[in-house]
Amino acid sequence: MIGLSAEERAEIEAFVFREARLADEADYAGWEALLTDDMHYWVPFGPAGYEAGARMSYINDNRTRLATRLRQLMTGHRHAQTPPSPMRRIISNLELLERTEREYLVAGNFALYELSAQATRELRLWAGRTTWRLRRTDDGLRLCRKVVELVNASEPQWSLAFII
Amino acid sequence: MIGLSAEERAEIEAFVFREARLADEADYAGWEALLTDDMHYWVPFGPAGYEAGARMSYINDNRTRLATRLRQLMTGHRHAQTPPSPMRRIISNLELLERTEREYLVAGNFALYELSAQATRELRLWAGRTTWRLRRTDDGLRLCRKVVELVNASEPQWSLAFII
Amino acid sequence: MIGLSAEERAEIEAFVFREARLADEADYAGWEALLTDDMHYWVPFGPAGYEAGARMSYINDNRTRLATRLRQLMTGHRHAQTPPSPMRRIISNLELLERTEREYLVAGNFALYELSAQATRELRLWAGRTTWRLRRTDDGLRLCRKVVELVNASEPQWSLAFII
Amino acid sequence: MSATDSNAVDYRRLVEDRRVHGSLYTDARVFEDELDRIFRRGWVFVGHDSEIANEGDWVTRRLGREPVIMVRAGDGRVHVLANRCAHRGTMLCWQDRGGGRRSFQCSYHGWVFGLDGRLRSLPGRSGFEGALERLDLARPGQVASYRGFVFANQSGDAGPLDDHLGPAGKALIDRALALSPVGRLAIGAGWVGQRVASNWKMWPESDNDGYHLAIAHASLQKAVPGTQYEAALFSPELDNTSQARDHGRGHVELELRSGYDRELAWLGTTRDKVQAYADALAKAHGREMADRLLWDGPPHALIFPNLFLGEMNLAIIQPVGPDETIHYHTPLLLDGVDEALNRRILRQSEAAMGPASFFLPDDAVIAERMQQGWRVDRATADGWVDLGRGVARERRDGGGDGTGDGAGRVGHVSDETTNRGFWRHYRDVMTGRT
Amino acid sequence: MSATDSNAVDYRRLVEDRRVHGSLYTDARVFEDELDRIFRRGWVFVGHDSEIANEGDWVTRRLGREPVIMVRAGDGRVHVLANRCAHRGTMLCWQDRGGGRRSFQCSYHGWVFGLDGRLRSLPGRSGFEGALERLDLARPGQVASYRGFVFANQSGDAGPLDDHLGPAGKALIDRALALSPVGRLAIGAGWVGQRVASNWKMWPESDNDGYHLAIAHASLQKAVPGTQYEAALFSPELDNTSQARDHGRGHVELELRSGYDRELAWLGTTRDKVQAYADALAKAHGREMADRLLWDGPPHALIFPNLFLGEMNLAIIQPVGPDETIHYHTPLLLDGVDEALNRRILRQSEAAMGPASFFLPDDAVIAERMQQGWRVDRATADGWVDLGRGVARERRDGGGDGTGDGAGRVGHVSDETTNRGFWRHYRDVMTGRT
Amino acid sequence: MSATDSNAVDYRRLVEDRRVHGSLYTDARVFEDELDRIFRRGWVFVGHDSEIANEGDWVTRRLGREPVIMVRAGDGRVHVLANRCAHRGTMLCWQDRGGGRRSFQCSYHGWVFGLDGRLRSLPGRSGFEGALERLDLARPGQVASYRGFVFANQSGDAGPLDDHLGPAGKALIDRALALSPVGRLAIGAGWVGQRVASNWKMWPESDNDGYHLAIAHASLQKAVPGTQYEAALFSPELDNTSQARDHGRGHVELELRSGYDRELAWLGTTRDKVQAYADALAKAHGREMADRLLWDGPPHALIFPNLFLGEMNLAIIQPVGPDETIHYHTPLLLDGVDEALNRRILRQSEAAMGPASFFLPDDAVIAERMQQGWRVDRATADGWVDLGRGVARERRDGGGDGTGDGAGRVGHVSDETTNRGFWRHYRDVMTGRT
Ligand code: FES
Ligand code: FES
Ligand code: FES
Ligand SMILES: [Fe+3]
Ligand SMILES: [Fe+3]
Ligand SMILES: [Fe+3]
Repeated sequence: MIGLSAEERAEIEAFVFREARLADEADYAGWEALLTDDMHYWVPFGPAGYEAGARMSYINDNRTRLATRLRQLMTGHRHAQTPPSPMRRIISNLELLERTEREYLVAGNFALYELSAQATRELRLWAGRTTWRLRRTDDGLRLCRKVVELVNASEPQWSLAFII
Repeated sequence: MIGLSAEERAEIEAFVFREARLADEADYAGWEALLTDDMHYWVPFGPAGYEAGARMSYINDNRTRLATRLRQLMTGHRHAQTPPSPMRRIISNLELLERTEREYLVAGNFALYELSAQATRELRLWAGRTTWRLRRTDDGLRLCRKVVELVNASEPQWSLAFII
Repeated sequence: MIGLSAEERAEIEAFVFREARLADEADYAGWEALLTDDMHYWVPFGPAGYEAGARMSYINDNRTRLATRLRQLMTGHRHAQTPPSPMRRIISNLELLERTEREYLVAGNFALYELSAQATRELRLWAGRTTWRLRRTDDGLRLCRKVVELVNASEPQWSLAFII
Repeated sequence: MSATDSNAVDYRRLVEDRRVHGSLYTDARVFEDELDRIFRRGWVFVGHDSEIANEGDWVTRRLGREPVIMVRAGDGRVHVLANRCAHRGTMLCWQDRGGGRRSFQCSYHGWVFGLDGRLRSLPGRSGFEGALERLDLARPGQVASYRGFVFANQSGDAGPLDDHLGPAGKALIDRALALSPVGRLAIGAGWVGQRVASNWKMWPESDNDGYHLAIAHASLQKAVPGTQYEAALFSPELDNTSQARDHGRGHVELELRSGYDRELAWLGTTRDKVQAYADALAKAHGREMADRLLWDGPPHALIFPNLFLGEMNLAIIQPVGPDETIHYHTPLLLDGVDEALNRRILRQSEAAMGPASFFLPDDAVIAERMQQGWRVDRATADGWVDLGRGVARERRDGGGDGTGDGAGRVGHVSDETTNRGFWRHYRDVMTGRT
Repeated sequence: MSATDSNAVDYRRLVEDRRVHGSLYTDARVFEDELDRIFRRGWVFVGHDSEIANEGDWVTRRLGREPVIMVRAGDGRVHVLANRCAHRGTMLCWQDRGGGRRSFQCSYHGWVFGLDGRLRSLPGRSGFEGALERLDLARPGQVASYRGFVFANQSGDAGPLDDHLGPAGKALIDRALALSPVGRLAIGAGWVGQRVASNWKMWPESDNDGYHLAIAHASLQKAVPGTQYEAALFSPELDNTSQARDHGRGHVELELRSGYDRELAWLGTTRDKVQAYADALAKAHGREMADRLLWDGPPHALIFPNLFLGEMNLAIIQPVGPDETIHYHTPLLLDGVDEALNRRILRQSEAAMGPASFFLPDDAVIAERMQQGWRVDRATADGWVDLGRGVARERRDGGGDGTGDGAGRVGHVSDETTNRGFWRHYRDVMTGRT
Repeated sequence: MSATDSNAVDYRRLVEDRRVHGSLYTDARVFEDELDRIFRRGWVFVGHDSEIANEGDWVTRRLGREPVIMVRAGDGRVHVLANRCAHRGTMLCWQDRGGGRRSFQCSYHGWVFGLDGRLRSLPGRSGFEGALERLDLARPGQVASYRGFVFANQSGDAGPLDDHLGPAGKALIDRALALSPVGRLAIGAGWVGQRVASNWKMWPESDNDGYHLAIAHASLQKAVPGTQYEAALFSPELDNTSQARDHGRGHVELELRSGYDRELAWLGTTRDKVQAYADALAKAHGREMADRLLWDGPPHALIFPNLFLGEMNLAIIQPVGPDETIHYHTPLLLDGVDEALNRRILRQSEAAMGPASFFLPDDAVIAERMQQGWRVDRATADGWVDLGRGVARERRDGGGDGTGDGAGRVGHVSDETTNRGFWRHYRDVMTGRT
């Protein structure tokens, strides 16, 4: 990522990879600890070229709804993720889109491989582009916005009950 | 990539990721602007261990034929890419193979996920290894050769009407 | 990877990518040259949360058995890899888990695309997480442990006769 | 000429009053029969005409597996056309929706069809003698609509839509539309699809199953106490006054209104938050009726076979194969209300349905577990689905709106009155008794 | 014993003179019938013997779905052998091609077969008494070739290849070979495969459809003005003097030579650029004939069912399933010409065919749209493909080379004379009338 | 009501004494017949009861394609239960194994079943009148075990397990258990699955094929000289004294003990390395018998149709589809021995079987090449698998343990006595002659 010091770059990559690992490993509490209070988590239905809330999205979570989502997962009764899907996501092509005093806007491509362990036990693929808005806080970097555009966002999707 | 300064490394990665993004987003004009006049674009049929032109290739474009390819895409009537396939490519394992005064030879692996949006609307996978020859020009880095070896280059392929 | 100098980081990435390339290209001798004498190569059956040897694993090779594995491949009569599968593996999300005086423990995610060229000629996917223990020796970095956890390690697998 | 002439499936034997055989979910021949008898020879829901509000607006759908276009023509009429060129069958529209069309041009030889399906022009006219009417786009044998809900019947011999909907079916639709002060919908936020590795019939069943919430949706109840379902569905069996209804003709309902403990529970809000809407309803229907509507809310019901009136959602159940289904949904947006209300409905829809919602993925994994469970040999002796719950306490009833035709049955909301109603009609259809 | 004995498909009903039913593209039973009646009981193209120029050269192919090896034996003879060991059926060659073989050894128990398919040796001979001829490799019932084009018929009762090709089929091949000063081909640049999610029959059709270019290939015409097709195919209907031909026996042709506006249009060049070649042709055939050849160029025609003589390409149409086909092609390289000319032909081939070419992907997406459009129930009343274009102006004709057998028909290049010819023969074959 | 009533497959014609038709590996109707006649109406191996040592331990399996649970109940009894809820069929266990269960609760409506399959409780009891026995979990018609090996027969009319195993089958199992000083197994290291794109029948064949080692496993022989197979299988035909046995009832064996050149070859070790074990065996069986056991080692045999006693491994052959099989294996861990010995057995198992082992992947690729080779039309004349090897030198024999029933045959270890035995029984089963 151009426009960053080697330290910043390493720090941002480390954050993004940690965020990915916590999500992959269904460490919901650990993942939630990365978020700011104004976190916005958006998985648009089609490309992100519209106002979330004006049309349907797969996910359009403000911090409150996201808290609910994680609470539901942590009940242990979320059948769609019982057991949690073993999964790993590849994150690549990281680019710095924009930086401000306190924030970095970073984008990259991903491919996520999920074993749908709850019934069919098939390996499922999720692929697309993620945009992270990271904010520098006193506790270090935090995530304040995550937008995930699926390559096949226009098509019907398998259950997306995990954190993508 | 060993043998590069942190700046060079960041610059090369940024170039490769931008090249990928422009291709993913069907920004043909933007992509064409990255090329030198002696650009060679080669997708061999099987491994690249032969002289392009002596045997069949999927793509063996000199600058002229590549211009035609992009022009055809830009007519808006290229049914095979109407609409352009939503796609994202993962680029990884970047290695510097060789450097000269003005050029860098860089290789990496890729996986490209394409939604064949024109008819079947299935997600298709393209995977292999790409070699980029980058030249430093007065306008910064430019692409003078791109070779894409598909893992399954020996097998029949779905339509490859986009920029891989 | 945080906690590493830019040089170390470049060196480790270069090693990991070279290791991947040698395996992808079925250069068994070249790959073997990267190993220490106490190399342990483990592909657990399910997550790596158990003592190798106490339960079944897909692969649980000490240096001797690994030598046998490579010797078998090099006989040229290993039908399951005749010809060797064309393949490329994506390695990403590299994280430094731990470092000691002489060793680095590095983890990352992978997706490997294999053309099963010996019979079905289908493209097969292998995805998961790899952990490398690298040791600094007089000949530079060497691999002393490789653990490969497949996302679908709980499921039946196609033949895994290559180096993953 | 159907693929199932030989060793025909004996539906009388496989569908009993209190149980059905599991192979009905997995047998490929059953699936082919269903495409023919239910989705081709019967009425199926296509879409709502508010999805194509303006001339040249179009959406694509599948009737069973056959692709069609629903389009608004210049004269304002809605047409349902085969989505394949009349020349060689090339698909004309390969996206979900679009607008501003004056015609459809085929990408193969360039034939141009009007929005009414008429062949307008073709290159090289002199290659054809005589008139070309025979080359207009094909269309279903019957297309009809009720209050904007467009239905089609491919074979053309399914009888009038009126008879298929019946008074109860129409009453259910009326109840949904009554929630709009102007009696109209404004569908158009997009149909989100959930893919499921299950047979399609799990969905008419589970969408209208009042028995599963406390277990299947326990995580939701724990994470979000106080939803509208708290009183109407989660509450203990004997406190719960909601009802399961079989309206006949395969139309079944979970009647929640009788189980609600407050008005506007179905909208997850209170009157002060939506005062303008309440006033508009009162203006339109009179205060008393408005109060009732604010209490009752929308229906929760199946219009056989593929339309689910899911409270403030519409859902389409789309068979793909014996082992695969798509459950599409879109919010029931209302005409004549302020945008804020529709945004609330949309947000509620995002929470309730779709692959990342708080409800549907749990139903989906259960449907997939059923599909896995029914990997059985068709001759398996014990391969039966039990439908007996509530048989004893079920009552005959004219239907929830006094509009019934005597075929109606009503039971406790947790009883399988709905499933029995679905399967009774299914058997009639599959054995040609309709 | 075929999988389609019961509820047999009625091809007479589904294939009319002016239209055919869409289910023929999607019905799995039709596909099985075709594998049996067309690809097993009929003659199919295997390959050209110049692909295996030297002893021990081999290529693999599929006849329908059955794997075979075409190999050059020591005596120079070409053998077509089942690609499965005579012991337990293990595939012997799993790559596309190879050379330098003296024999084939099976990887299971090590039996060794000669290049002529004879069992040469096996481990543990004493386990077998008597002679082992019965354990030679299987081979098709008939194998025959015409000027290096090797054809096979699995069942062995398809009659002589001569009758299948007929004078017109042979004349088409002759025209291709005439372009070589020595009358020979040098095939061997590799067969590139395009996968398509369509039925195989879209390809005999679209490869020989003169009606679709201006629309389906509009982008090519825009991007590359002045190709050979400008005059011969893109030009306005009534200026265009190219012809569509039905030679009978399913062999059909787009005769472009009559539509060309210059010599060497088919090679996209002019005489001065290929003077040596022109001279060689004159030397071989005399100037007059050479001039004609330089104008006419190669044929554009189908040899039923799977060989497309695609001007300077050969193509094989390989059925995979009802919904999947592979369209293989290789450049028509000539023997007795300089390498520069063959490189030109190869570059032209890369541009015209294959998954990344300027033409074929557009045909492929259209074929896939047809396949999507034909997701129909076999009983669908309106599911018909129209073949009527040009019926009225079509003329009887002995065939383009005066070699015809009276079965020939000729029409305007944009007419469906070719498709009608394909389907007429298809019906004969599928109903056993051949 | 099976999917194959019409145009039934003629097994008498396809299975001859010395050859079988290749379509038996690829025909989808054959696969359906097999699921019914072999895997539903016959006895199949489910698992070993030492896998579920404690109350509440369970594993999941498939009988043919039907999912079942094998569970240890409180009274110590082993139950085999349908893995689908008795209400609507929802799968109850979706993982391979587990423990500490007191009951199974369904995720759909929360019904609770005991470890014995009895319905224990359900929410909303008042929705049901009367007793609910009919709602216990389904179970196979017959379940029986021999020395911990649990078998099931779905249809319930396969006759006693004793008759299926016969004296020879039981003797094979006895020989495996005799290797434990206490006569018990301790299975539980996990079943590793190898997926193969082949039909299931390649595995009963190749697992017991003594003819293929020198070629198919040449790389192993080269890389690891001196394995137990050196003398018993790799050695030249006429030096080799191992035997191939057909015990009747489809049970076949490669008897290696007669070919071993030293004791403990089967464990790849020598007595001094496992002295404690040798002593324990002597203590249990007496020295003479112990010595014999240390020489003989475990059996290498198939218990028809799906259990492979693979020396120090157990393997289950799991059909998935005509073109897909899973070959599961687990080490034959012994009770009453020190952990070191079982670790040795486990390491040996990792080397021999599984997708990354030194043997099985080569068998797998060969099976996949066979499957590719048998992409044939069912009517293909020459599509036969030869089974003739050793017919002439094969002897009648009562079975390797003097326990035979006269049906036994014995031949050279490299002869197809085993394959002929498998197919002879297969034909009997498929034609109802059992
Ligand atoms: S197929 Fe549509 S115009 Fe010919
Ligand atoms: S299968 Fe070919 S040698 Fe046995
Ligand atoms: S399906 Fe199991 S409790 Fe209803
Ligand atoms: Fe639900
Ligand atoms: Fe074309
Ligand atoms: Fe073997």
